Amino acid sequence: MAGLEIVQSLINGVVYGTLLTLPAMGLTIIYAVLRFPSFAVAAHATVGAFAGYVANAVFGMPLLLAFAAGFLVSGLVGVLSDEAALKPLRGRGPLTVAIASIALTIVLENVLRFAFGNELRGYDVPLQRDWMISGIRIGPQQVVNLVVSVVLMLAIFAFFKFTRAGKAMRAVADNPMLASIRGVDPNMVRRFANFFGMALAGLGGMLIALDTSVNPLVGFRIMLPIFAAAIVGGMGSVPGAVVGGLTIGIAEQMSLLVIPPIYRTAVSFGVIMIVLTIRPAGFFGERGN
Amino acid sequence: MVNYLIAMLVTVGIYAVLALGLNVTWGMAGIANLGLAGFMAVGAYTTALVTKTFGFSIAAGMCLAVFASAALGILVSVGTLRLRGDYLAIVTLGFAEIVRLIASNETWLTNGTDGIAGISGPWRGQLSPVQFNWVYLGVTAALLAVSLLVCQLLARAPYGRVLRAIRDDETLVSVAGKSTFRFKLQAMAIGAGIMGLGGAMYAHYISYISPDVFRSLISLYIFLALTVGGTGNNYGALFGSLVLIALLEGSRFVFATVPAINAVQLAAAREMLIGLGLLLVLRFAPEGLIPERPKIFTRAATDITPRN
Amino acid sequence: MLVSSSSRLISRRHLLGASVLGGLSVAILPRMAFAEGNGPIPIGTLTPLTGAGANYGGRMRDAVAGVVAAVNEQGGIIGRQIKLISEDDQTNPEAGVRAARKLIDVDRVAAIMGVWASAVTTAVAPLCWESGTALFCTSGADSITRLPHKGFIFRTEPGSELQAEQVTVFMLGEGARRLAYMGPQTPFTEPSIQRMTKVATAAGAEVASIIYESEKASYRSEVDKILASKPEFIFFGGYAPDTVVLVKDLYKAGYEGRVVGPSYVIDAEFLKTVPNEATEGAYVYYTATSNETGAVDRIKSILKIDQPDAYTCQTYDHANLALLAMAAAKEASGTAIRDNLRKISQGDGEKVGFASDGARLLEEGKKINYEGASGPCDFNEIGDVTSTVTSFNVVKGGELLPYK
Amino acid sequence: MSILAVEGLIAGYTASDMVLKGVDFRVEEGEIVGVFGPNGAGKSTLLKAIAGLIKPRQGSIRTGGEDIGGRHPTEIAKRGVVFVPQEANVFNAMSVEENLEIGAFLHSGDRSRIIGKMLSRFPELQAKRKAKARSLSGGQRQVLAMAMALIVEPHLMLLDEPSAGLSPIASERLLDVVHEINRHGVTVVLVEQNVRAALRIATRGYIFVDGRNSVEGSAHELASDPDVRRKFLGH
Repeated sequence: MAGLEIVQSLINGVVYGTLLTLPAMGLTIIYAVLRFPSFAVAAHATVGAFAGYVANAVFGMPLLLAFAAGFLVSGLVGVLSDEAALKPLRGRGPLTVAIASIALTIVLENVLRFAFGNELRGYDVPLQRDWMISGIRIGPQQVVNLVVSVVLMLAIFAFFKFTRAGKAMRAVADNPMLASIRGVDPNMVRRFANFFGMALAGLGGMLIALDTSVNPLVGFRIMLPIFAAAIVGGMGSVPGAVVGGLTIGIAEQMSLLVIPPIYRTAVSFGVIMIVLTIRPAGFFGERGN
Repeated sequence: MVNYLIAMLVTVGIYAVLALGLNVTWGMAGIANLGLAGFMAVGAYTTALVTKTFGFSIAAGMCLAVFASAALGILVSVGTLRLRGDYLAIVTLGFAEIVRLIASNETWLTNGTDGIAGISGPWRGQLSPVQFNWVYLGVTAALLAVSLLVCQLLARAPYGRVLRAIRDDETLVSVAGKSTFRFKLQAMAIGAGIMGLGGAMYAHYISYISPDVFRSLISLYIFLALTVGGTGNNYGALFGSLVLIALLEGSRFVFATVPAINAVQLAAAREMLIGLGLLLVLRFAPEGLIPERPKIFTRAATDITPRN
Repeated sequence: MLVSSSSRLISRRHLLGASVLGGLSVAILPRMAFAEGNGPIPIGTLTPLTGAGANYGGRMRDAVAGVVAAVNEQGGIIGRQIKLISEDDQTNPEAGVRAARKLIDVDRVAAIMGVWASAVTTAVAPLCWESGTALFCTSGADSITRLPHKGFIFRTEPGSELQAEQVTVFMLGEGARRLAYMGPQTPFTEPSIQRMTKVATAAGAEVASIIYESEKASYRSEVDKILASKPEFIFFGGYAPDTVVLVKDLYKAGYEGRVVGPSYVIDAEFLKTVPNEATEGAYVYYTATSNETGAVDRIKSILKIDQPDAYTCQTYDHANLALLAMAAAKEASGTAIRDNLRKISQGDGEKVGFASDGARLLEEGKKINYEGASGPCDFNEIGDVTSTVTSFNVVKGGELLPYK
Repeated sequence: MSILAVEGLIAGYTASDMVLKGVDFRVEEGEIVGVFGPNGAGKSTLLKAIAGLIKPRQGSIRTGGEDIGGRHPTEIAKRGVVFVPQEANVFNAMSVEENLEIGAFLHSGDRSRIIGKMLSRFPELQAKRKAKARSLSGGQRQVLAMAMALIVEPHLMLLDEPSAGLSPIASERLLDVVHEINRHGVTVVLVEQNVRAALRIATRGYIFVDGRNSVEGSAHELASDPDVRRKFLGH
């Protein structure tokens, strides 16, 4: 029985962790190219959740189309808000931009509040019971989440490895000055990274809203854990975001076997401290101090 | 009305002390400490507990608050200062959340989410509320002056120059044979101590503290105040706090005249304004309204990326 | 460029500082004029419009605004119009105190209404009792009315321990023997669990409980942990945003037992948010909602909603109680409210559910007894409402149907 | 017409501090022009200004009759003027082959063919084509940096101290590579500390002092100028 409990808790961790991976991938892609931790991923997760809600519950689109809407809208908002608010601050140090991204988050959250109010909303999709497989339960939606995360991770990995645009992004991440004199326009690449990163955050926000509800604070439910995930995996590394997300997810859920649930956030930060003590740049981080 | 203005001036004073603490860590030493709410909480809880439970005087409580926060600052630093700046920012943000969780859940010590009510204030019993407000304005002014003095001495001393040098180019300083770690550790201790003082001042003024006071929003407000005023400049911390409160409070009056949108939209618009305010200052007055000092190269020269 | 512009920065700074302060005083001064005297009577709301409690505060404030508009239309109270000033407490005591200062010292409101979070109520309470402002709250912490508040606090949320007891009795009465409590850490969490355990143990039943961390995206392991005790009935002690997640996670985990939660959690909005299959059969308890005097109908027409939640009902009552107490005193002040509230809220007078109706009767020299949307609104000596849980609904197909 | 003509160039990193205080500089088709001078004289700054990394305050930078001063680096690269910085001149986290692919980013033709050609031209890169650039030796890294720049078939290559930090043998070899590149029809501007070695391959040279070009002459003239000999050649 105790063994089963541990396995179940591990699975819960994987399930929760997959919720974190998409926004964490978004965060890490933006970090890789723009070199600052964007707190605005939380707000863009919320933007995605609302965009999906409007598509699904207002316009009656099926969930798959709603996902596309969440992805596109949050990506576009990501590009526009970056151009307007953060781009002029580049070159003033990553922390200044990071703090500006917190301010941007407040602005976006309140734009949504202004437009939609504080009510809780839900998608027009039925809930499914979990499957029971020899005493272990797994949720269909969560399996979909996991598959989506892994497929997207592989797709992103392949994109970076094999496509021209992906290599251009890596080049800018590696050395923006050299990239610009070799004909890769860093601004285009930054825009693209912003679009893609915030779109992933928006998609993640939709998945979270499926499990929770749509409201102006939905992105904040995962803000600290996704940062924890990205750091543990190594900021800037896409596989790192996935491994980090799963690590944080598993640690938070399994910790409930031994400590009271009120300290889940503390567990995330305990994990960060342990991982960074052993590997100062996280599991897959390339740059040290 | 006068009473309200005094109360807001006291709030400005408390914010200014917090901003001075932040200026030591972030402004002078460049440590990205987003854990302000946590240090403030420790200061507030320390003085609340020792004055209420053990009958310490308010002065003793405040001193202990400073020491407790400073000690915690050292403890946090030992674990985190070697981290990269951006990692440090997130870890300290998490630290503040953990302090709030402990304050919420360790009921035996902190009275949990009920919070601690009835914290004493200087001569509160003997004075009318208005008189108390005046007295506390005096107390705040005095404590602010002391903090400002300490910070000014710190900034002018060779020590302050080392801190700024660490901020501007840490490698250079460590090459010069100084232990940057020790300097940063001290800056964290001093900064955290001042933040703890701010928390203690808050506790004795409002007379009630609870974990919800110490959400990360307050850290952001103080960052906003310092940035607006001028990061690195002690007077900037003071002036920025004044502007922040004028913005936070003034927006109530301005928005009250806006017709045709509902209360939630008004509240949303007010918060939007705060966020926009920070963005605009960062954009158009990057050195704050009172710049630290005219800088010629330090930042621009290290930025070799082409103009966008 | 940086050097040459420093003088410009200074002048810009002066300009900005001057304009901020100047704008502030220009905005403040004209409103001082009608704070006292025979102008409109100022009353205030301090509800959460942003932050964790935000999904309640908007409607709470609108309920008060609706009462004020309706009363003004019927000629106001004691010959004066009512002016409502609304502030946002951001669900944060620090912001709440600043907002309350402004309401008390600048607007000179007679009453502050709709304070929701216990921490905000406790933080602003001293300002209210020191300045003689009546404070109406919907907060759950039982410690609030035990503050030395000199009679200025009125709490319309029934005592949480008593609620827990009555809900426990209900669950036991439904035949459940293994009960569970799931809630975040709030001032009333531990007292509720203790009371629940006491009542259940006396009846030979068992109680399992989990205190979870608020604002998480998933509670799968918390749910597993509580399900390990094989509960037959689960009592939700948290607020709507977290309970939505819990209900969904319980459904996914295959939980077939029953659940019960307060009407401010499982309301029409909640039922729209969560798919019907997960809420089917959920029980909802009400604290003495009564439509005897037409109060609930009035809220429905003010806010254009079918099922007002408990907090909205309570703030509707806050406004009516405050206005009636001032009408009874023929004086607009917090002290008048404190000293006259019980004269209009309880006793054997004529039952009324709306301030203007009551004010007319008072003018005719009749005694009244306000019976509001959230119940009879009778208060004990420390300002606690004496009403308790009176009815239960059950959810069928996403609709709330009367149960007991 | 000169392949590059710089006139009266004033430029710097910040508004208040002009590193280049009025530079006149000319490069003819097919030359290797050496740029020498003490540290801080503005040699690298000149190359960055030509490459578009620094905006000129005053003066003109012309190539093929067109003023390119202040243009975006990418546009300048498209006009066949390529810059190889002294440091951080390869993409460390990418493989040799991927570096060359980024080099070919602007190339409109068959990229894999031109990359293949480049790899066969530099066998030391061929052997390490899958290795990450950060694992290369100093000399190999410089070769990669130049190969990356050559891939777009430029007219003019600006080299900033390619031999810095290399052993004397490696640095000789590298300058041979530069010479070889020049013989394939690429005009070269070469900033060098090692004046003696540079003069071996250069056709002409400039000596910079304090943000201005002070001495100009053919490689032979410079090598025989007593002042230059004393200051830069050690006798």
